[in-house]
Amino acid sequence: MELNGSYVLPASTQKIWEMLMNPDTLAKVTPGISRLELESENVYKAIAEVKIGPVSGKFEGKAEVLHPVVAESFTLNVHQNSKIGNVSAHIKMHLKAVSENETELSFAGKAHMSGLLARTGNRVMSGVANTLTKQFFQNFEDELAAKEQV
Amino acid sequence: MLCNTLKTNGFCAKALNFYLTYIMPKITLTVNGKTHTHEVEGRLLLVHYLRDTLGLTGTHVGCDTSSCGTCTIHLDGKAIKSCSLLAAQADGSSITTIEGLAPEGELHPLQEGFKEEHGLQCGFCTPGMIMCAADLLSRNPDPTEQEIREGLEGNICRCTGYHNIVRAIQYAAQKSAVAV
Amino acid sequence: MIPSSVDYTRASSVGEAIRLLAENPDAKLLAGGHSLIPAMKLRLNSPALLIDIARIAELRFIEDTENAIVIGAASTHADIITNQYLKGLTAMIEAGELIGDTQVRNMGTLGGSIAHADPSADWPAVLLALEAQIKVQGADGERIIPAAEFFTGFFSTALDSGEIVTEIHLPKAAVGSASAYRKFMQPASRFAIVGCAASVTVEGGVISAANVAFTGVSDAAFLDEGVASALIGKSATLENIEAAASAAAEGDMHINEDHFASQAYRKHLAKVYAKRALAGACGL
Amino acid sequence: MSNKFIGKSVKRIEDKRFITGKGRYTDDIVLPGMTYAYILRSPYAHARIRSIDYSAAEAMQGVVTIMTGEEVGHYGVPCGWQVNFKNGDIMKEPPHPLLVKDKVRHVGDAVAMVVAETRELAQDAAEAIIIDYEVLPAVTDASKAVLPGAPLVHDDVPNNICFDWEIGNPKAEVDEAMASAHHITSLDFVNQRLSPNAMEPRSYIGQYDNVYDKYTLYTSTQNPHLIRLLMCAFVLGLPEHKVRVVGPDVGGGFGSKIYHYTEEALVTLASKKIGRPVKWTETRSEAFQTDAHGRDHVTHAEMGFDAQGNIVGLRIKTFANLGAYLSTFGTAVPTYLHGTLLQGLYTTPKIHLDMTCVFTHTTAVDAYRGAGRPEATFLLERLVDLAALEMGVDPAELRLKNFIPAFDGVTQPGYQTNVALQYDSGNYHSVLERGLEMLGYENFRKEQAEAAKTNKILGVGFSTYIEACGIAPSAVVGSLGARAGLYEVGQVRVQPTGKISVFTGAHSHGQGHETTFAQVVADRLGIPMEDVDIIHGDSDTVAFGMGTYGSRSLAVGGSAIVKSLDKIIEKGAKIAAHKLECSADDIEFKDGKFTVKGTDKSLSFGDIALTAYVPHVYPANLEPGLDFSSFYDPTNFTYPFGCHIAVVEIDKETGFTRVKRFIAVDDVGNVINPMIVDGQIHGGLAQGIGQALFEGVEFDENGQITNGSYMDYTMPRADDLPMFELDRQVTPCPHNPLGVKGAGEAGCIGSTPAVVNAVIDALWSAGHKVKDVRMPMTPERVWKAMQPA
Repeated sequence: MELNGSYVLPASTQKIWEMLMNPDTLAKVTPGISRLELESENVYKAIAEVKIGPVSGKFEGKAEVLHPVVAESFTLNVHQNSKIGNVSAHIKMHLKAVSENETELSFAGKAHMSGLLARTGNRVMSGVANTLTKQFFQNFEDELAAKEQV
Repeated sequence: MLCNTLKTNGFCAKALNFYLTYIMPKITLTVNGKTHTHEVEGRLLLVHYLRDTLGLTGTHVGCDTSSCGTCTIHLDGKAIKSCSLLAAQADGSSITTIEGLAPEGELHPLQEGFKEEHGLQCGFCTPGMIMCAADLLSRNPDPTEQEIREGLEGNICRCTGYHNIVRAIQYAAQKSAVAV
Repeated sequence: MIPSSVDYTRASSVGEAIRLLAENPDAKLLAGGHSLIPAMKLRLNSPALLIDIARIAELRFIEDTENAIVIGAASTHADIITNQYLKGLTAMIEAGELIGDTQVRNMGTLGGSIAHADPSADWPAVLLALEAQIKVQGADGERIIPAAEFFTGFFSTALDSGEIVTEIHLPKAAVGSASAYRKFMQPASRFAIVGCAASVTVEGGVISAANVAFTGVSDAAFLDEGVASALIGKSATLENIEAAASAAAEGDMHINEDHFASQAYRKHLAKVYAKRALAGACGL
Repeated sequence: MSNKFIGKSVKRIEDKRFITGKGRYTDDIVLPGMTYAYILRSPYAHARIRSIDYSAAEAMQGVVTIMTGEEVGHYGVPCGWQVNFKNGDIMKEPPHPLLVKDKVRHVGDAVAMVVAETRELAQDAAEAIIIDYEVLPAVTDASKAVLPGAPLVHDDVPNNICFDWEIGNPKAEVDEAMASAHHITSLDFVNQRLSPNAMEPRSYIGQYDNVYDKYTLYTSTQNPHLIRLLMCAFVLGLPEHKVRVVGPDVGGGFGSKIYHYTEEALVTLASKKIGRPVKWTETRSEAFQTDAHGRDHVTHAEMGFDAQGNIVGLRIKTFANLGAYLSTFGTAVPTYLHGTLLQGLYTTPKIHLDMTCVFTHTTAVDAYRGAGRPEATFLLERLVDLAALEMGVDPAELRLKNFIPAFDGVTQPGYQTNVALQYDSGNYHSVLERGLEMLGYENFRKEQAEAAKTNKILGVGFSTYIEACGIAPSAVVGSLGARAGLYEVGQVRVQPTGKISVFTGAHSHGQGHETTFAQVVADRLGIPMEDVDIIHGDSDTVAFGMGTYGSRSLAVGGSAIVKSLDKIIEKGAKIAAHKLECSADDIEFKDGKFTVKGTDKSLSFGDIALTAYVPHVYPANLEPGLDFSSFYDPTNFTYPFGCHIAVVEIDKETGFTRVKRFIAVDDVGNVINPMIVDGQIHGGLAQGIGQALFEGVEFDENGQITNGSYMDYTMPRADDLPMFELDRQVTPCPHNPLGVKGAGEAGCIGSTPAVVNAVIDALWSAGHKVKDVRMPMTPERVWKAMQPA
């Protein structure tokens, strides 16, 4: 499943970068992720609960930040296991300043499903990808707004 | 005393132990004219209740996704897929399976049609096909070929190419018309 | 294929169902069960409790009122396509007849289908085109949600977690208006790759009102304003319909893709099926 | 001998139990104390198992035992057919363990088996087993698996090549013929992978009896004896006489239930381990991952023609996908069942096939309805049809011009092909001519031109085929690498009252043996069909037989029964002669009576039967009893052939393609029961049309099956097909006593290219000159073919 998206967020690249590197914020904005725990440098234990339509699954696994270039880019490697199948995703994230207080956050990557998810999910996978992407940016925007208020 | 007896028979004790730890909903339903009452697990599918609890193995399971229609039965007179219904959902209902479609020793016009027109080969989809066709003929006693084909859209046959199934249903429709 | 362990209870009234739902956060409502039980068998979903609402009498009726046909949420697809009051709402009959198969139509319910909001289900497009009002009930009482606000996204609706769909109100067809539903099926599942519901009002040979709604095309069923607006004020000819239909599924939206249809093909099909549904509604 | 039943559409005897819900399939059987097994399978196509934690599962309620790779991984199922490399080396034959210990090689590879009190608890416990996998890259496409650097399925199989193989004329001769060609039609195509999808999922019950030290295996199989032999001698090392294999009613096979599957051995082992019966029934989801698939060829093919349109040469390079492990007959399908059919119906003087058989991280591939022969027919018929379009000649004319002339195999010799086989008898022109007549060819072309003015386009596609059926003889298949004989047993036991029990090693799973065989027996003995019972499917009851596949039951199994019937009549004549006081030579057996020729002195078959068992007045030196068993090993395959014609209609706006008409004229030799033969053809046509328009297993780049349920894998339903238009020609088989050739696969072999050719014809008629539309020809693929490039 292809994962692609880009969105302009109302904050500086530095601020966005910091939020992305903060496991608590990352857990909040990433759809489904309920907890991220630092295991070693740039490696997190991730717990996710995904509820989309008829599917509700508990996932457990790892998330890893690779090749971080501060305020520019990094790669996110995620591997999640569940009873209904496992998901591995490899996503490149890019930050680009649009203006002083605007950053275009874009990502491109692929997620691979196994087990039941792969076997029976074809009909809805493109919708899942799109929904997760939308949620990610929406959550990010909400989180930014919340930070503003504080 | 009972426990001691069971202990000597390891697997029975285990099965009993397992059974006692679940509290099961009780259901009462009429199947092929006979009333049954059983305690069942909440997750028990109707098809498994029919096959395993009642021993009515004419209703089959051919897929996991409510797609193939081999498990078709009548619930309160309408064709449904018994693999997509919990036994508990059928509580209080009247069910007809292939075994009860015609009185013992007699054939329903559809059963006769399937035999006369060679509407079956391996026979696995046949009970579901017949139960689905019975629903079709109850709604539309004189269907066209196209209506028959569309009426079977929920049932898959891998043997016959449907040609003779269509003819079997035409046979039954004609025979029923004559009878009326 | 067997579901994970689950408790089952049957609600005898809407009130009881709402109470049970409030008391059990891991509970799911079970109507016909034709979306939920297949998912549970695959263990894609493992609720702790199922609250069966299929036998609640107050939810299974079809009524002809002054302004609308009112359908109880637990009415099955088969109830709908055989009901005399709905004969005038052609899109409902045409769509209902194309849902699943005989067996599914005998069990599946209108309320269950729209609460589930599968992006390829047939009813949502029809309810949008016919400007249905959806009545829901929760602990705080009843409210009415227009179809256009009900389908909010991918498998998601405006329904709150403690609410139940109770009734669907379909405005009666005005003089000169007609509707149609056309569907390009996924050949295995028989879900819509593209389903289009069209409702058109023609006054003096000129289209005065039109709704065109799609299912299967995007995250959720949606009204295609581009097509509808291109029709208003035009005479109901095939040429005008074809021209308007070419605007279908354009603009900034996600287009689904799967084994059976790429985004480009699906978009193309949307235009073809908009044309066919509109032609059907206009009797062309 | 009478002619009361043979050739008549006698209604099927077996139907009664099926239409009343009284069929007895394996999953319907419940044994006292039975337990249920669930198999934990790999979610990955290629992964190393780092660790497995069974502790939580073992502690769960209702769990009886867990079988692991550590425990049974040293047992593996064998391949039944050895094929050698071109250079003479023996094919690579890596082990196929019952449960994997270290590395999984396809999605669905079995890792552990949980046995519990109920199937629910077995599945619950399996979900609690924790496996740590190291995921490895996978390869699923045979033509890519051979490339340098491709992930290896088995570490000791270089380039994933199981073997390479060739057949036909020397390559240089074919190259020379092609170089001289006036026109060459070339085509690259994929003959996609199919899932057989018998409606009954596989189901097995293992039962061990410690009093008699005896095992019973109930199995949804096409050949109980073969399973017993393979499991006893090659897997578990069990004494064969202590194992009974029963194949009860079986809900369709289409090849997928020929093979010895790991789960058969697993439930057998487990039943001994726990001392209770163990049942395993697969889910449809598992069926997609583990039932052997069919087809999966990647091919480049060229056919050369001279200026007059005569075929001068055929040159093919194919990569055949075998999957991750060798299935029982997986190696024979792309070779001896495929390469040997490339002569087709044509006089092609020079043929060469270069075949590479490849391991990939996918489900094993083996025989599926037609097995190698549909692939051969597809290749030939696509090339001929495309050549006709390219050369601007009529496709029917081009075929008629190149057909082998008719021969009966009796007064004229069989036809020796360039690819090893000798055809028995054939009249190829007649089936095509009859097909054209049924089509109304000239009218069709007018209709096609008319339709072009609408938003629908029409096309017609032809396909003419030959197949090799009645798989046998033993000496031939043995010399080609088969590790089993291919004959059949037929025992006829006359009971003292003259009633007949027939025991056959063939196995019916929809074919109607209980009726067809009874027709043959009743006519030969001149008795009513009710007096004949056909018994099959139980290794304790029936002598060693070879089962049902490759359209062989009647040609081989029926012939074995005829041999026994002949022995019974011969012995009966001796008994009759003694009683009627004449010489046995003077006895004539007709209409169920032994008569002294030229007199009215006779004894009924029943009288003779009773005398045989109450031998008070009886010939000296003759044993009592009337019970004969025969083994029939034919001298050649049989060669049915036919012509299939499809008419399709394509929606120009959507590419949606509907088969409007389907005409099939088949020649399957003599016909015992026309109704049953027609039914076999119908079913085959549906599956062949299914391949053309609907079916195909799809893998993603990681080896996941992405359409592994009936929500995505499309099979034809009733409203996808027309009524079929059938006719028949009869060219009897010259070398078996019934003159029959076999009809089980014909429909599936001829139909696929007919539909593809029809779509291509429609597209060309509308000005879209594409060579191929990849199967399955989904609406989107057809629509794309109509878009400007």
